[in-house]
Amino acid sequence: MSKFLNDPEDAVAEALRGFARCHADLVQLSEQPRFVARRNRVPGKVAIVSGGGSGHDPLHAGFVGRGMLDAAVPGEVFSSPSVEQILAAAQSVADDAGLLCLIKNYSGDIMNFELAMELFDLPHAEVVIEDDIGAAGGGETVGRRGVAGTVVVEKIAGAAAERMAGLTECADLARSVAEATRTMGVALGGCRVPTADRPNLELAPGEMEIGIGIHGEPGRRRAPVAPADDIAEELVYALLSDLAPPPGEPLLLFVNGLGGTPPMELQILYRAAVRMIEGRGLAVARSLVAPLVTSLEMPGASITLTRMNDRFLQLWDDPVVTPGLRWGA
Amino acid sequence: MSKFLNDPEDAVAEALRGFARCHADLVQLSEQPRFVARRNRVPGKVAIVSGGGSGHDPLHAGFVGRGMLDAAVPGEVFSSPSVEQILAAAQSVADDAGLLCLIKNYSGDIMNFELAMELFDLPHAEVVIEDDIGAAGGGETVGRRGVAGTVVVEKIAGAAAERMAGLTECADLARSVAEATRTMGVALGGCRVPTADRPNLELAPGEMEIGIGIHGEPGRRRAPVAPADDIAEELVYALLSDLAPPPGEPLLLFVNGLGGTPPMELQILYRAAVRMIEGRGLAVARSLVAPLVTSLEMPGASITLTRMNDRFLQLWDDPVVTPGLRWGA
Amino acid sequence: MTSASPAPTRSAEARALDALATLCQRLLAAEDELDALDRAIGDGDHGHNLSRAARRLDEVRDTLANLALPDLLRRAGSEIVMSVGGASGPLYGTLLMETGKALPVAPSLAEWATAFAAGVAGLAKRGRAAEGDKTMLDVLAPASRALAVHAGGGRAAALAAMQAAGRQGLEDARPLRARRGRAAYVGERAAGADDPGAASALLCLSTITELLGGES
Amino acid sequence: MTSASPAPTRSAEARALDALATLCQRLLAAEDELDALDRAIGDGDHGHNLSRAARRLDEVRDTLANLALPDLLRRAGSEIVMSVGGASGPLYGTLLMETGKALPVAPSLAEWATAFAAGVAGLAKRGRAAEGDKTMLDVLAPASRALAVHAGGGRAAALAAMQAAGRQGLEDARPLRARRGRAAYVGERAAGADDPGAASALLCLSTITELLGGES
Ligand SMILES: Nc1ncnc2c1ncn2[C@@H]1O[C@H](COP(=O)(O)OP(=O)(O)O)[C@@H](O)[C@H]1O
Ligand SMILES: Nc1ncnc2c1ncn2[C@@H]1O[C@H](COP(=O)(O)OP(=O)(O)O)[C@@H](O)[C@H]1O
Ligand SMILES: [Mg+2]
Ligand SMILES: [Mg+2]
Ligand SMILES: [Mg+2]
Ligand SMILES: [Mg+2]
Repeated sequence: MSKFLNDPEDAVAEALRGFARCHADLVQLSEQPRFVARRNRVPGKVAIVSGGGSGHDPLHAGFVGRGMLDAAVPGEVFSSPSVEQILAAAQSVADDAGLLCLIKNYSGDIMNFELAMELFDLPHAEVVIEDDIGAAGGGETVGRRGVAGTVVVEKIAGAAAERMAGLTECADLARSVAEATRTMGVALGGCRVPTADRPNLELAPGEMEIGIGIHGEPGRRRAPVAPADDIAEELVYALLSDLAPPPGEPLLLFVNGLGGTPPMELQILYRAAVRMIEGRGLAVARSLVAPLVTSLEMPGASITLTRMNDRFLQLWDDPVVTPGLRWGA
Repeated sequence: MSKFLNDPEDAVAEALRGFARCHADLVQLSEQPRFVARRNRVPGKVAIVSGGGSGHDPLHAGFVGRGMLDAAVPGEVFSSPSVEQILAAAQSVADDAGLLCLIKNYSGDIMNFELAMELFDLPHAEVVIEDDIGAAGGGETVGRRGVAGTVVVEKIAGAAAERMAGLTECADLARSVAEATRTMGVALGGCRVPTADRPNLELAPGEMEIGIGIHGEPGRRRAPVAPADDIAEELVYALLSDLAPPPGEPLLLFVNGLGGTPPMELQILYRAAVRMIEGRGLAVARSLVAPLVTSLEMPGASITLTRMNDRFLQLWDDPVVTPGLRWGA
Repeated sequence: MTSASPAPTRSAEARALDALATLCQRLLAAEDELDALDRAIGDGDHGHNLSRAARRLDEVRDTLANLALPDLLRRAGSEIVMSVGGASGPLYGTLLMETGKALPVAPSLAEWATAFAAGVAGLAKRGRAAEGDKTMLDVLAPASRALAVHAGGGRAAALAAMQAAGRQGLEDARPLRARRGRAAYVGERAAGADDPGAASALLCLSTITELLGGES
Repeated sequence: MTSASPAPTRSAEARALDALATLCQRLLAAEDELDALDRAIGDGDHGHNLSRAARRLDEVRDTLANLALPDLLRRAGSEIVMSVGGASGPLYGTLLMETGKALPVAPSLAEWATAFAAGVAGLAKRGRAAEGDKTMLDVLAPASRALAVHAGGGRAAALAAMQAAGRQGLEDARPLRARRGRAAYVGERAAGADDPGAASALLCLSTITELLGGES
């Protein structure tokens, strides 16, 4: 697992400089403290900020732009950003319309955002995303992890803010999307943090970890790799059991790559997932197949389902113009 | 190197079904013979068709849509499509305005397109793309391989066709873009074709192959992995030496991922490449950093440079709406 | 080609059809071996590509069975060209098509030799290849010349000479670097290895010699 | 904290500053060890995160040197909170900030114990954690209680009791599963392993005891 790196300690900083240079039309990088802000802010619009450890590209910085995030706050790889970063980002993008923080459910992220918001004096609201049903343990005490479903929350809340919805409305909406969203992942191998000397997950060749977290956290079971159709079926079954969508309710199906799995395999999983969902008389109303919430170069994928409604669908279809997600404009 | 697969022989077919279902608004899949066609064809427009072995997603099927390709003809993984596929695709999308075939320079692709065109009776032109300067040998007899630069040719020719340029104009343009484009790649490991039982390139951990081809063909030298800045410098130096752009000429810089390398590392390479180019008094006028011409899950990257001019720049900036590349509309 | 009801008299067409069927079985049996040769200096799919050709010919067996010899070869070639892809599809397909085009309906051995030479020329043109480029041509070209030279001396001897020349061609090409196809990129590494297309060509020649070399 | 010109009289502030400097060195020295503990049941960066804290404190040493004891702790805590990130940044930062808030300018040992208890309570609140969740709290909470109980009996004995209670806390937590932080996801696998935050907390207590337990 060699990597294209200079000093591994500089990986996040150098990558962000490259990213900001490449997408200078859409975003602007603050280096000290470190955050990425949208270039053409809309005055009077609720500002949406998200953040968390790096290594999940394009999440979050790749979703800064029109119709999604106003700022992203990247920590070190797999490590929550600091309070001063979050605060500086919030101060740079929010005005009296207020600030909505979208936070993935990890101790560090929660505490750092919380502390930053204690120091932030404009109106603000926080929504915690916990969509991952993959973990065997921990759910009772720390709640579910926040993973790929974050993209769905950021997209829909971002569209509402772009339509000039107020802070409470945006926050309520984000919360209801988060509640309607579940994800489960599977890994075929680990990944290596640039500053570490070995992978964070040891899987024997031919093994898979079902329920993997996006930092290589263990899931619910380890087994020999099964055919793609069976894997998709296991994930979809678990998601549908948890979400229990009534017949006729439109679903969003998002097959996410964890980094090392090529599009061909994601498409094979997606096809299997569609068949299984439709086979149960449910409708796949919207689809997304792409590596959007990655775990460095981890070979693996996750499947996200969101129970949609007319409002969610409209906002999902609204234009989005960001480095990582772009349509309709 | 486990994969998400059912019967490996079905990988291409299943993936295409998933792809077509996911992007049903933009493309339509013909299964027998196999090709992907644009959904909203523009009558009287020069049709552009490309194709080649599968395993390079999003190339080519991911570039079918407005402002780029009218059809893509996918072969088996790393294997040229057949004449009947190419012919069926051509017949399905071309009208009297004619057909432009964009062909990567591989024996199989050339011969199959050539044979198909011998059977095709509307006006047509072929442009062969050979941008890869990475190979040590072979260049004299078979010419350079066609790799990531194909995206640049497809984008610019596609925009011209969308502007209703005629067949000769589109073909001449494609040829001149191809001539102005050079690519060189580097791999940190191999990849495995679904139907094969081992990787197609054996690199020891910590080794890199400079000049790698997109099917794992050997390059010009194998060496211990160097710092990202040094690698970028070696590639950019070779490209600039070959292209010899005069000072002041705008350049397109495209850092392409080969599949297994995460965005963070591509951005680090991109940053290094920009610095090197600008350090030599040249201008990076347009940038693209993404895995667009991949080699399954191969960890690696390539750098493409195109000498741009006003016409190329305008056409590059024109709207493109495809599954794999989307902007400006 | 699974079930074949033998024709009342074994016409040249029936013999060709049977030979083709056996050829296809041999190619299918050699799939892994040919893939392995291609893995060494190409992309590892030569056997796989030829297995597509073999399966396609099996599918159209009934159609082929109704054709005269020249059309049978042309049609077999065009089926391969149309369906196989890769480099070997157009090449082998062209070989058969051009051979068929040059063949009279009831060819003598000398006419076979002439037609085969035309097929080989078509293949070389299609591939822009010359002998010594380390391709299937290195087997087929000397084989076709040997067949022409020995066409006067009885089928068994002529076919044996053809096969021997093909084998010699494979061996002569072994130390060379490749100048066409994917193997052209591996440079020095190709030297010492057998070209997969040359190996499959020799397999075809050997099978034909074995099957038809005994008949008079 | 590289160069330190000793104050003419060793004030409580100067002693605290020196202790902090030594603490930071110890944490930097323990970086790999703490990363290894975190790799086993977390994400392998606890030592790395604390090294960021240590470097930041070194950077602001001159600022801290001008502050009274309560402000010194508050400021050190807020520097950590502001700059470190991860889970341990807010937690250790809150511990210092809340301890500082509760501290008088010239605290007695008993007042130190009270303030430390306030700091620990702040940390628990911040982390929504309780003892037995297998976190740094399992070391800090019993340590702070022991300090309070023994605060009347002389600094050396009190600090020794604090450290012993912390060590006991680490050991008591060892067989537990984690209920907070990333280790909560590894389930049974956490049982038998030391929590990295608990280990770093004990390292801090031991360093303080060693440095200040000798002075009267
Ligand atoms: N231009 C060419 N001219 C003649 N023969 C060629 C040419 N290109 C390839 N070949 C032959 O085709 C063989 C490879 O066939 P195959 O592996 O099926 O196709 P591909 O190279 O597309 O994977 C080579 O071993 C060589 O004999
Ligand atoms: N909610 C919490 N309450 C108390 N302590 C916690 C909590 N979450 C994490 N910790 C402590 O923090 C330590 C991990 O710190 P660190 O590795 O620096 O942060 P991160 O978990 O963000 O990588 C754990 O070992 C544990 O002691
Ligand atoms: Mg961390
Ligand atoms: Mg091939
Ligand atoms: Mg091959
Ligand atoms: Mg950690």
